[in-house]
Amino acid sequence: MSADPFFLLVAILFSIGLIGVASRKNLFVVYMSIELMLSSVNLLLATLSQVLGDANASVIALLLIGVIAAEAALFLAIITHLYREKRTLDSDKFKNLSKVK
Amino acid sequence: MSSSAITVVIISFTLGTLLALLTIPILVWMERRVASLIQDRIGPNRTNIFGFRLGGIVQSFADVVKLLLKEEYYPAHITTGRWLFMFAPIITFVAALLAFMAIPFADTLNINGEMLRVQPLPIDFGVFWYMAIGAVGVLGVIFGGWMSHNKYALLGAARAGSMVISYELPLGLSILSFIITYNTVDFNVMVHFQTGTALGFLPAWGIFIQPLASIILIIALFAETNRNPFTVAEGESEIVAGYMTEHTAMKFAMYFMGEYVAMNTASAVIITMVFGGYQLPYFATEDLLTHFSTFAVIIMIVLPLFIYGFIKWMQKNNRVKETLSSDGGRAFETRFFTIAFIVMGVVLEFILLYLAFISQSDLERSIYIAVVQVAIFVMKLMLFNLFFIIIRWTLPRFRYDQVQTLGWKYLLPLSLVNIFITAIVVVGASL
Amino acid sequence: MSQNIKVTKRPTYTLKHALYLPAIAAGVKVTFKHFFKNISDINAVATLRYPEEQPTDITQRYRGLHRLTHRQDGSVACVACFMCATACPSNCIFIEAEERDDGVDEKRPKSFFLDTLECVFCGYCVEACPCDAIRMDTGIFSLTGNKREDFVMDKEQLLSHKGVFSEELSRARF
Amino acid sequence: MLDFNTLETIVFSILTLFMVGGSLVMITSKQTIFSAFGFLLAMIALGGMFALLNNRFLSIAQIMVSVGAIVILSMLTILTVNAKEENMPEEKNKFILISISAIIVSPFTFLLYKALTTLPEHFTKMQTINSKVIGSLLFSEWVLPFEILSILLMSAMLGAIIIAKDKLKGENS
Repeated sequence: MSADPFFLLVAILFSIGLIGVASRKNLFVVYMSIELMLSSVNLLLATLSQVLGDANASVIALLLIGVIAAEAALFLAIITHLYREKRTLDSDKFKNLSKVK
Repeated sequence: MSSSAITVVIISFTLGTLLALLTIPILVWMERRVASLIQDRIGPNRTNIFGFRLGGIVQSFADVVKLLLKEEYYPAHITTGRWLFMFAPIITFVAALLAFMAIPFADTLNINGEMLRVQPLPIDFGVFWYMAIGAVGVLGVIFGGWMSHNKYALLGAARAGSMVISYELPLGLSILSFIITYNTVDFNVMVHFQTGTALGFLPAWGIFIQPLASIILIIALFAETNRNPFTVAEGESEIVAGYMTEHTAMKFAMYFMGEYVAMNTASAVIITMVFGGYQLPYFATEDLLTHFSTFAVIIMIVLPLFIYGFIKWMQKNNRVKETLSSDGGRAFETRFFTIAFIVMGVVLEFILLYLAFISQSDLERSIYIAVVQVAIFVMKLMLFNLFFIIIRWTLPRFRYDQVQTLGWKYLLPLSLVNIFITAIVVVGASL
Repeated sequence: MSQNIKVTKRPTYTLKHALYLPAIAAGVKVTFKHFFKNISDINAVATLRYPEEQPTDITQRYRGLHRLTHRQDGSVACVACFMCATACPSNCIFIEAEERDDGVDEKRPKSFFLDTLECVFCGYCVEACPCDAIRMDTGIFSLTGNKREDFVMDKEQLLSHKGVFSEELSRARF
Repeated sequence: MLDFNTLETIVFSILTLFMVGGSLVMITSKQTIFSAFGFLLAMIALGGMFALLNNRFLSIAQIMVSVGAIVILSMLTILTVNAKEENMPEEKNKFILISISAIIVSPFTFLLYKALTTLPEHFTKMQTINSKVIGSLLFSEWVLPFEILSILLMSAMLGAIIIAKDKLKGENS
């Protein structure tokens, strides 16, 4: 079985995640898109582990799942906090650090 | 794959599906009859097919038919996403059904040198499978609760979700201490570990080796399956019917049946991990195979006694009071089943005679042992389901904050302490 | 004085209570005892097997279906005073009065309808009746029908019901 | 060139359909709950993809962590935040934005794909990577990253609690 389709899938998933981050304003969708990008990297690692016949990549993928979990916890906490501050899920409203108001 | 392997896989898959699906009406019937008997009532016993009422089991089938034929009704305020509203109960049901599929029903069959697992999904990481799939079921609850656009449903869904998060931890940690003790993630090997004796006189079941972890496991599984005393997600005294408030007809039935399948799965997991699975206490499969004749003779003596007792019980109880004129066909049913049981007993006796004294084939004997083990498994499963039901009709419901307190403040530290003790003992024993 | 006061010790919250499990075991023991007792002899359960077994504990004060009583001469005892219809909380009694010209009394009901689907069986009509014309002593507790009209009792139906406890006729002194 | 096993091809196509479809639902739908559903589909299909790659342990870990923990946690947060219609962002020209960014991103996708295909194209041998291999590697060569990960998880947990907590009672001012 060729590994090509897997690589194509990885590229497409990563791009979809990127599009989601770039074009949506809903904080939850942004968060999920980032998760999706991380997961596509995970799929790439698993594919490489099979392609190269090396279990080390699988271990990295396993660790990455842990990192994704940590990231999810933090991101969700931040979303809850932001929503409590301004009562909105619009990412454009949180510009406290930018010069252009 | 040889033909025997395919046969075993098909048979065990059919067995798993039947055990998961066919126990639903039986469990619903058990729930209603046991509840009524506990409360000094009788319970449903009128529905019949040609006079056969089977103690009232027919009522459950009638209920399912009723729910199937009901109108598919959607509340008018659910405008977008009806498909998800309808799909949510299916997630719960399918997840509970899939989680059941990793349970071994009998010991590994040795057919002409091939080791075949009697397990619907022949996987060797059943514990992980259960933990992974079992948690998916709550997603259906959350989706259904959210899509209802209803305060009570939303509250029920939030309660179910937070309860799963808080009880997944003690569950996982107690399972971890079992994994450390048994040194495996394979259900089948776990059952093998539990054959034989501990301390000389007890069967080496998990509950005697790991009492604290067993209790935490049982409590956490009660909470996972939303059974009493943890029914806060559908606490009808506070939030109408919780997440299933807006669900009607077959959608409700899916939630309802999913709950019973989840309960069945939880019982199966508890039996496999804590109560020795499909094994008879004290006896391993190899012992039964080597002393097959003795075992067969013992069964030949016990079986008629059991059938005699059952027939006596049926004749005493499957009748109406003397004061009543009509018995509604109960006498005929009793006669029919008496004859049927006697014929069944005779046939089984002849099969046992053949296996014990005439045939010397190892294959037939091991298949017979597997059948006996499946029977033992089903008996243990039903006993533990009965325990679930009796607990439901004994205890009142916990308040929601008490549930969370119990999970986070007591079970989590206890299971952590148990892991430390287990690790110290296991490492100390290996030194 | 203090010797009459019995001091009971308050139960202390011990480890046994904190564990919950002994209490759960005690509860399971109680339920299991009931379960086992009933499963070993189902006919000892006191439940009434209703359609075959009829209730025997319907007392004189049981409020069953209504009836209209008769006078000594067999005519209707009701004088169409509308007391029952006024007292009725669910407005289920509909009376139309007419003049009575046989010299026995002045008024009688031309029609007397009682909608048992609306009736709440409170018995206020019986209390209100000045001449003991309506009673609820028939002992009929189950009322069935195929359509809504079956449940609206007219005068003839109400007169045809028999009382099962006390005397048949009205006790009012006319 | 293509030496696909038929069954594997079918499974791969179905899983791809679920993953791409789920992620498209995720980035296009208006309501957050449908996004979460699409995300759930993509995650489950990813677990299936790991199983297709003969990596059972990773597959189970994916289902257990991504679906059993992350998606449920996200759903729970969506439930507790419970944003009303007026609190959601206005995205009138959502689809225009999505298509513009898709056009911008597509060369990058192609580039990524080309870069990845310079790697070995074929699976050397489809061996099953079982939990034993992963476990022994994790606790021998990768033990330091593993420990660092546990510290990361710990700090993430504490950080999440501190961020999401209401203001402390002392500092009401």
